Amino acid sequence: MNLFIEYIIAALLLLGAVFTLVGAIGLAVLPDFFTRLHGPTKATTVGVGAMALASMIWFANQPMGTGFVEILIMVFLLLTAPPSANMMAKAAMHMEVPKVGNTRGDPWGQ
Amino acid sequence: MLGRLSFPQPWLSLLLFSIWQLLADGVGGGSVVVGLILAWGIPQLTQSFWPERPAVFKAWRLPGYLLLVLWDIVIASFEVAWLIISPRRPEPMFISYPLQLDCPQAIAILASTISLTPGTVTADISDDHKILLIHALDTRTAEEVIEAIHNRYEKPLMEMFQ
Amino acid sequence: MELVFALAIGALTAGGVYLLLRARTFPVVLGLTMLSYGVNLFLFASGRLATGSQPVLGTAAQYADPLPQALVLTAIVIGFAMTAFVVVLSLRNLADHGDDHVDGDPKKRTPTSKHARERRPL
Amino acid sequence: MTHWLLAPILIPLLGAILQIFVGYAPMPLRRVLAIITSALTLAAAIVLLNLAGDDTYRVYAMGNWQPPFGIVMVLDRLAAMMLVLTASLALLCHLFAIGGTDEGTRQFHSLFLFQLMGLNIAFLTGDLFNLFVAFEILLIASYGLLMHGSGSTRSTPGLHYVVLNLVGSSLFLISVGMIYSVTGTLNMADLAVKVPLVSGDQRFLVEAGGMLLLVVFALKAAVLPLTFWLPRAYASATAPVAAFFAIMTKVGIYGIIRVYPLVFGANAGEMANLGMNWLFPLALATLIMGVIGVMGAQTLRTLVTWQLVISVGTLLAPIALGSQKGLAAALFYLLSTTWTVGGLFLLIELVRSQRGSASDKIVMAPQIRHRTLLSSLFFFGAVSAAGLPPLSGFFGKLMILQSTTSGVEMAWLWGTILTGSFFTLIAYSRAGSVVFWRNIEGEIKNSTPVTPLLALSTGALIGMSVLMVALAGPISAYTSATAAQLLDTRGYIQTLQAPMVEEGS
Amino acid sequence: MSLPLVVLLPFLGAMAAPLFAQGGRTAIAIASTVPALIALAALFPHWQTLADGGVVLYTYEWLPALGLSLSFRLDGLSLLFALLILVIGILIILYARYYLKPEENIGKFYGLLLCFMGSMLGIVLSSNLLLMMIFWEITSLVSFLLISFWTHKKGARRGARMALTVTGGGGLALLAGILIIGQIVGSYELDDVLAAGPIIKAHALYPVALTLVLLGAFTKSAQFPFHFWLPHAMQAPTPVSAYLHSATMVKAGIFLLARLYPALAGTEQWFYMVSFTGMATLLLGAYIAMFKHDLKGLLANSTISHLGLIVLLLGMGTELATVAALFHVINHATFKASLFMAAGIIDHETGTRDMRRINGLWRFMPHTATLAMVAAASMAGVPLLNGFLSKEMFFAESLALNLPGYWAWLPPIVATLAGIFAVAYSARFIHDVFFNGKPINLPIYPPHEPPRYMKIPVEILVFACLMVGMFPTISVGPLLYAASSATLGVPAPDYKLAVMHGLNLPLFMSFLAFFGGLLMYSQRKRFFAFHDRFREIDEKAIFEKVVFSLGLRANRFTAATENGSLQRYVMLLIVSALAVAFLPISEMGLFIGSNGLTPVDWPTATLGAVLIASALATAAMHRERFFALVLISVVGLLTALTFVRFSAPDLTMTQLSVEVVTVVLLMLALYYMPSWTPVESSRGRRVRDMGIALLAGSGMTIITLAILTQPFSSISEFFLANSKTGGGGNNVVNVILVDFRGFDTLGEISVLAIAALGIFAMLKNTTLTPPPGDGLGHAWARQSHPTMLKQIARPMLPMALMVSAFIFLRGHNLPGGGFIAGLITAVALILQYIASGFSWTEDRIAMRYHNMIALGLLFAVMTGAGSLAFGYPFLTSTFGYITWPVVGKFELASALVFDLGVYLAVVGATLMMLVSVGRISPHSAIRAIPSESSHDADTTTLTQRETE
Amino acid sequence: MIAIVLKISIALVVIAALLNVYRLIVGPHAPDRVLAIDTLAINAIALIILLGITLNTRMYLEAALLIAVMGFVSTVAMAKYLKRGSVIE
Ligand code: NA
Ligand code: NA
Repeated sequence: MNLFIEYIIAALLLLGAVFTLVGAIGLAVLPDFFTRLHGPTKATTVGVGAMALASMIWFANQPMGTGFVEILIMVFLLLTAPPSANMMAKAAMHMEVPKVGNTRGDPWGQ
Repeated sequence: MLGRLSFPQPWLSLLLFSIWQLLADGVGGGSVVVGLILAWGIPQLTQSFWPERPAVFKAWRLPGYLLLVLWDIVIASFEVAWLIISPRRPEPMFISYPLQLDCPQAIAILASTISLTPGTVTADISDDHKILLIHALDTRTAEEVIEAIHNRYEKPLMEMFQ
Repeated sequence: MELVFALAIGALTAGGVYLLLRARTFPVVLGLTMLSYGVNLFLFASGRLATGSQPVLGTAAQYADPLPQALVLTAIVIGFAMTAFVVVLSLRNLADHGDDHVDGDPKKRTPTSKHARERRPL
Repeated sequence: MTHWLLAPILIPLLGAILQIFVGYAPMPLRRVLAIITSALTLAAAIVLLNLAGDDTYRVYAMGNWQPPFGIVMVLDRLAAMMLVLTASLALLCHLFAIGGTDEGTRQFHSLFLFQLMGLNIAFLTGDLFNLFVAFEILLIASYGLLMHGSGSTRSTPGLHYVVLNLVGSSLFLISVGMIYSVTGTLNMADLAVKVPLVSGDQRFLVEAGGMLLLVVFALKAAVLPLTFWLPRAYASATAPVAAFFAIMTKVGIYGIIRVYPLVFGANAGEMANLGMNWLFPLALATLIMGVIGVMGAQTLRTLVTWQLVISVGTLLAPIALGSQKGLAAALFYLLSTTWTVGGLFLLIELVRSQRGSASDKIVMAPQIRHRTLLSSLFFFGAVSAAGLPPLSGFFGKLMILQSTTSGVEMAWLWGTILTGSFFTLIAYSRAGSVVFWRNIEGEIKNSTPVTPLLALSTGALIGMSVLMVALAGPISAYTSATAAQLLDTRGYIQTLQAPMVEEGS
Repeated sequence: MSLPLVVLLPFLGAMAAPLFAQGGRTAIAIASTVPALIALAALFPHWQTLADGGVVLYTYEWLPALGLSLSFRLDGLSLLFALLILVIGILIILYARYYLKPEENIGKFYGLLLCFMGSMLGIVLSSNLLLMMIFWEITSLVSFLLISFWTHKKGARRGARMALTVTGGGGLALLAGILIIGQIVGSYELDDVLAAGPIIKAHALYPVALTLVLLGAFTKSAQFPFHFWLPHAMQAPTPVSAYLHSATMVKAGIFLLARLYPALAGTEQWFYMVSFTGMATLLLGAYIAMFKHDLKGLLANSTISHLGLIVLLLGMGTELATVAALFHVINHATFKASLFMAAGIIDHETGTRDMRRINGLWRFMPHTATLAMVAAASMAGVPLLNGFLSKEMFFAESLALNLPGYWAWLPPIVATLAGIFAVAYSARFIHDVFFNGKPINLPIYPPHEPPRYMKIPVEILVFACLMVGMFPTISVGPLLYAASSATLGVPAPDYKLAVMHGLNLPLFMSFLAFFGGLLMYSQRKRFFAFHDRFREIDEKAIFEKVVFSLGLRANRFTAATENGSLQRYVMLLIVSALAVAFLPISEMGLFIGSNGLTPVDWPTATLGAVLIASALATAAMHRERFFALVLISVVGLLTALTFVRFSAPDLTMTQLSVEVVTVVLLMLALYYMPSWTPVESSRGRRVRDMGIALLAGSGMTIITLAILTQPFSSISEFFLANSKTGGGGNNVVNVILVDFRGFDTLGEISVLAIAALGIFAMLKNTTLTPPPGDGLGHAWARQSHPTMLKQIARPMLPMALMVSAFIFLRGHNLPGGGFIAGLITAVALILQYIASGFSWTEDRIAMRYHNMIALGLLFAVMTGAGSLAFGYPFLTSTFGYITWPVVGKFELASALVFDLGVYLAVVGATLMMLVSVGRISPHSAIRAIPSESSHDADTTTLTQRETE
Repeated sequence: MIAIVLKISIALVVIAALLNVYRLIVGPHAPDRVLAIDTLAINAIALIILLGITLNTRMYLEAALLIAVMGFVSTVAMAKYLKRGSVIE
């Protein structure tokens, strides 16, 4: 495996891990449910996506051959993250989970 | 009778066929045969689960849109990451987004796009499919968000579905 | 490594047993579920622990013991069927007695309510 | 390799599958198919009984894999006997069920046949984990059957039964894990070879595993202190189900007879006769508990459920003592008590159906219809259950009593069994005289007629105790030979050498 | 052959009796007499053999292992009893013809009577102790049914139960005694046992055996302190009292003592136990008889007394006493049976048995009165009647008994005293009934003589009393001699059966008894007054009370132990498991085996810690149910990760997919349940439970640690070696599942299928009202199917099916397989249910889940059975590689078809389970919604809900 | 190099998982917990991918795929329960 590819893999892995961590930090530190919702839905999705890409490249350079399952993982993650977020937000709005004080606008309660 | 042998949803069949080639780790004789069988059989089994299909769907516009969204996801993710790490408190806002799209599939794609692109999450779709409720993580005004979404995503979608 | 694994099984068992000894069906179901996690890990452990040597021919130099894995797989499935049944049975119990106490009819139960206290969640 | 060993498994399985398919077909068709299945299972069991009579072991290697690697079914005398017992009980209960109790849900017949299949696998299998699977099949089917019928009384006892058995299943798995973790095998014959060789700290693991397995079997058999789930569960089940469940406690006993003499028997070195010193006093305590239960019973159902507990204690005491005579006696008694108790459950249902709101409560009520028939059947059932001459229960107890040699054990066993019989006699005579003779003025409305089918199936089960006396000679010869076969473990171990079907043969 | 026939005939008659019941009383009586007559006739040919001191034996092997054979023996003793049983039996049959009313259940009566006759003959003719035991208990059972013949009478039912309890219980003791004797002797054959007398008596268990045998004999023969059942048995119809409770069954105990005489008698223990019991019974019975106002009560207590007399004689242990005992058996049977029949006639004709009301019957029924008076005189021991003779012998033997010191006086005094009472109550029977003024307030008045034939049996018996009394040697001499010899086991001693032995001490005692008795009767008022000062004990009431209180206590005990508390039962189970595992585990030296520990990597340790924390947190936070559910999902997820970490990809996937389905199921259930659990146990209880949990957890930890560090080898080498070559797959786990242990998998999918069917059946007609809102007080939201979810869920389905197909097809060679694929499909469909609703989805699934399950099972079975056609065992797999042009090399494995069965069964079962639960939701009841436009559907649902 | 990066990445993801668990325990509301476990499941995907690269095997990727496909369903079920009570209706 040439060094360049190794660098790319390493960079993707680190990027992915950092994004994952940042998403988690967001989940841990952001002030209310609705702001926390942003962390996982993107940072984590992107983070895992980067790692999946790294994995794909890694195995493409291994003797046992390529695979594209990683792409499918990404597809499913991207496909499912929005409805998950939607459903959770709906639940939170329904339960009247308090929003942080400086939020403008109102959630619905439908 | 012949109708049953056709591909009821050709785009889906194509998609499934491609997915199978991905899953089967490369295109080969066996994977093509099995892929074809599945690409034919699965839509047959599931077509009744898609009762209302969009009247117009310009599928060729989809890849471009997806690339756009993907790019936005990557770029904007950094913004959110920065926002999370930075000590500044975000200024969140609930925004009602007036929809111009009316096809439910298109609305779902738009809502998903909004959710995936950093800084906004679709919190809800109104029952009459006229308004999206968006939660923006950090924005000054509602208008800039509405504007951005409308121009960047809703317009291409309207072209695709109308 | 073995110690962590053993402690995990211990915690699952302990938690499961404690929940099994509760008076309502829901915690009992949770207890059964958790106990079966513990038991599955235990049965799995009877083939010892292996890292990176999954029992798929040609993918590793050495292979983990495949038999316990097959047994655990069977046990998971059976456990799932049983859990499903017991969940539904507790619903029937609830429907029949208007109460999810494991001993059924509130009127016929030996009173334990001396200690019963209502508490709001969250 | 004779394919007959498959028959008691595949016949009920295919019958059950068929029942699912025809679930919405007219009731008569489903009933006929169900009964045919049960009858064929009995026929297959009888064929196997005939085969087993020559004292050789027959091995059926599932998937043509050599034991100990594949799963084997092993036919010996014990297995054949249990198969016939179960199939005969099942057929008669099934006949009773099609008299009307099978209505309510469309799943009754398939559940019933699945349960039969599970039982048959349990009796045939030569593999410890497959025994677990068989237990689960028969348990899950029994859960379903237990809940069959209307009314809100059975969900709680059902829940208790299920939860306890699920914990029991966990214990079973733990014990399988412990045994496998040392011996590296699951085949029972292989275990019999490997367990005596275990030494050092590993021995304690196997020992603990073996003891846990005993707890599992004791739970199924309802040995004290694991008895208490039984009375309410059985008392709440629909009659043919409760009657069929008379075999369920025997499955626990079967497990003990199957595993312990073989794997932890006299040849097991340091682990010889594992757990039997615990089992004996517990068996007697179970017997006593059963007698107390019978004495205190306020309904006929409860009475008979505790009778079931008595029979468990009576059976396990000689088994724990481990002599060949004792084992033979226990097997004879097992046959007798299973049929009798099953018959009593059916009979009580008939009595209930005649007594309106008095149901099976041991209280005065207006005179019932079919009193002569029902009270005579009760009399015979009670005589056999209490172990009085001239019915088979007496012979079973007599054999058990005779099997002990003088000593402390004899004093305990005799004292307990005979005193137990005495109190049982009091309880039965009281119950019978109140229910059948102590009548008040009035008439019972809504009594359902006792059809010939119901009477026949009930009578046949209770009548087995007469048949057993008539055939006491051959039956006791069979059980003696069975006990001898069980205690001479060499034959079973030989099953490891069973030849496989060769390529192209 | 004739001996078994003698026993068998009455039983055959019993079975036939109900058939003749239609023909009326005469027909059935005749039909019942026939077997008895034949049996009687069958005995006669043997007479010569017996008279010569021989025995007739018949043996047929039955259960050699038990020592139980069908062996019969006829000797003098058994002949004596057999004749009593048959002759009196025939008379009773005749008598009962008139005694019973036509509307009574004569079929049952005669059937039982013949049953009794057969079993009684069985007792006396058995030559095998176990066989005798069987007949012994049958007599108790039949007696129970006969006493309670009038089931509507409370007294009859209670008397019957009491009799059964005492005699049946005694029978159990006897059984134990016989078994001990059998163990000592090594045989139950009478010949062996009687020959082994010295061995038995010298054996350490002899006292136990004797006590047990005596318990059997004494209870049956109503000896003190077990005498109380007999008077209450008099609730039976009089023929029964006469037959069972005076002439025959109560003599069974005496027969037993006589039968086992050579084996057991002749020891001090025998002497003291038997003679003192007899003495006490003799006196007590005589005393009570005096005070009974009930005619049958008097006779019953007199019977007790006479039985005591016979027992006392047998206890004395001398040869002459034994002869006397047997003689008295005959005499008592004759006079007492006739007295009972007379009493029955009086009862029959007056409607009462109360002697205070029955007076002066002489005027109304002189014939009966004469008969009764003769019989009563015999009972009193008046000369020229048979009772006198045996009583005389008894007095003589009581004098001959050499007890030390003053004790020597005891037997004669007791004998005389009993004689006085006997005369007194006999006098009462004669005077109070037939004279003593006029009847008072009789239910039937005026009484008449009974039908002619009803008196014939009495006449025959009274005639016998006279004959024996006057010509003893001719009438019973040879029989008594044969019986005595048979009993003693040696030729009987010289004795004279003369009407008069001259003036001697026994005659004086008789004299004393006679006049003393008359004096006592004349002073009866004082005695009655004296007796009335004591409260009469009602044994039946006591018995009922004891039984009731036993039942109550038993019930309380049962209720306290079997209290219906699952928590207790589970606790017992877990504690049992801990207890039995503790000992072996505590014996282990080191918990860490020879392989030692491997180093920990910190990510695993951290996640392990999270797993542990989540598990404990689930237990700690279980009251908040939703939270607990989330926590247990974490546990499940981490368990799945553990499987990845330790090289079990198949398990990971299985665990994950099962986890999802379980969570959905729990959510479905939680909807109907309270959202939180109240505190229900005390602090102490929780601490106890924590203790148990902690012990269980530590136990599992220790065992796991021990296992993981022990060296190991297993049969799995075989699987690894043969997976590819024999099973055609690289994924050994999958090959084990579908091939090596495919039978387990067949069982496993059966379990799933059964669970689904069971759930479906259980939820049929179950209605549950969900709470109106969540635990926080929010009403549930109205919108049921959110647009976004719906729109995403639909494309998910084909994609998930694709993944499912992928996982399915690769399973044989790589992680995956039918089970996981099935769960993916199921979950994808469940998603449709969640997103679009029950009816919408249901309408789109082509196949009924029942059929899907059945089809899956059928596929699996048929694949397995396919190998049968090729001569291979069930589930033998086959696989091959096919090369197609263009396509390339394909593997075709039968295991794949098997796995397809698994797939179908899993999909069907999983969906059926979840959907069944979904079905009980009240929303899903609204099914008449046009489902084309889902948006409209939502609105419709809303409207409908609002109008509800 | 990759080995070190993998170690660092795993460490970061494990820390991320701990943070998720923190949110899950702290809550304070049920939707927070659902969000936390949803994120945890995605972290698990990351861990499985990283483990696969570390052990150089693709055996585990399908497990990750399964989480991606199925984890979503339990999140949706939980959220729907919180809002609507009835998950399938
Ligand atoms: Na966004
Ligand atoms: Na009078």
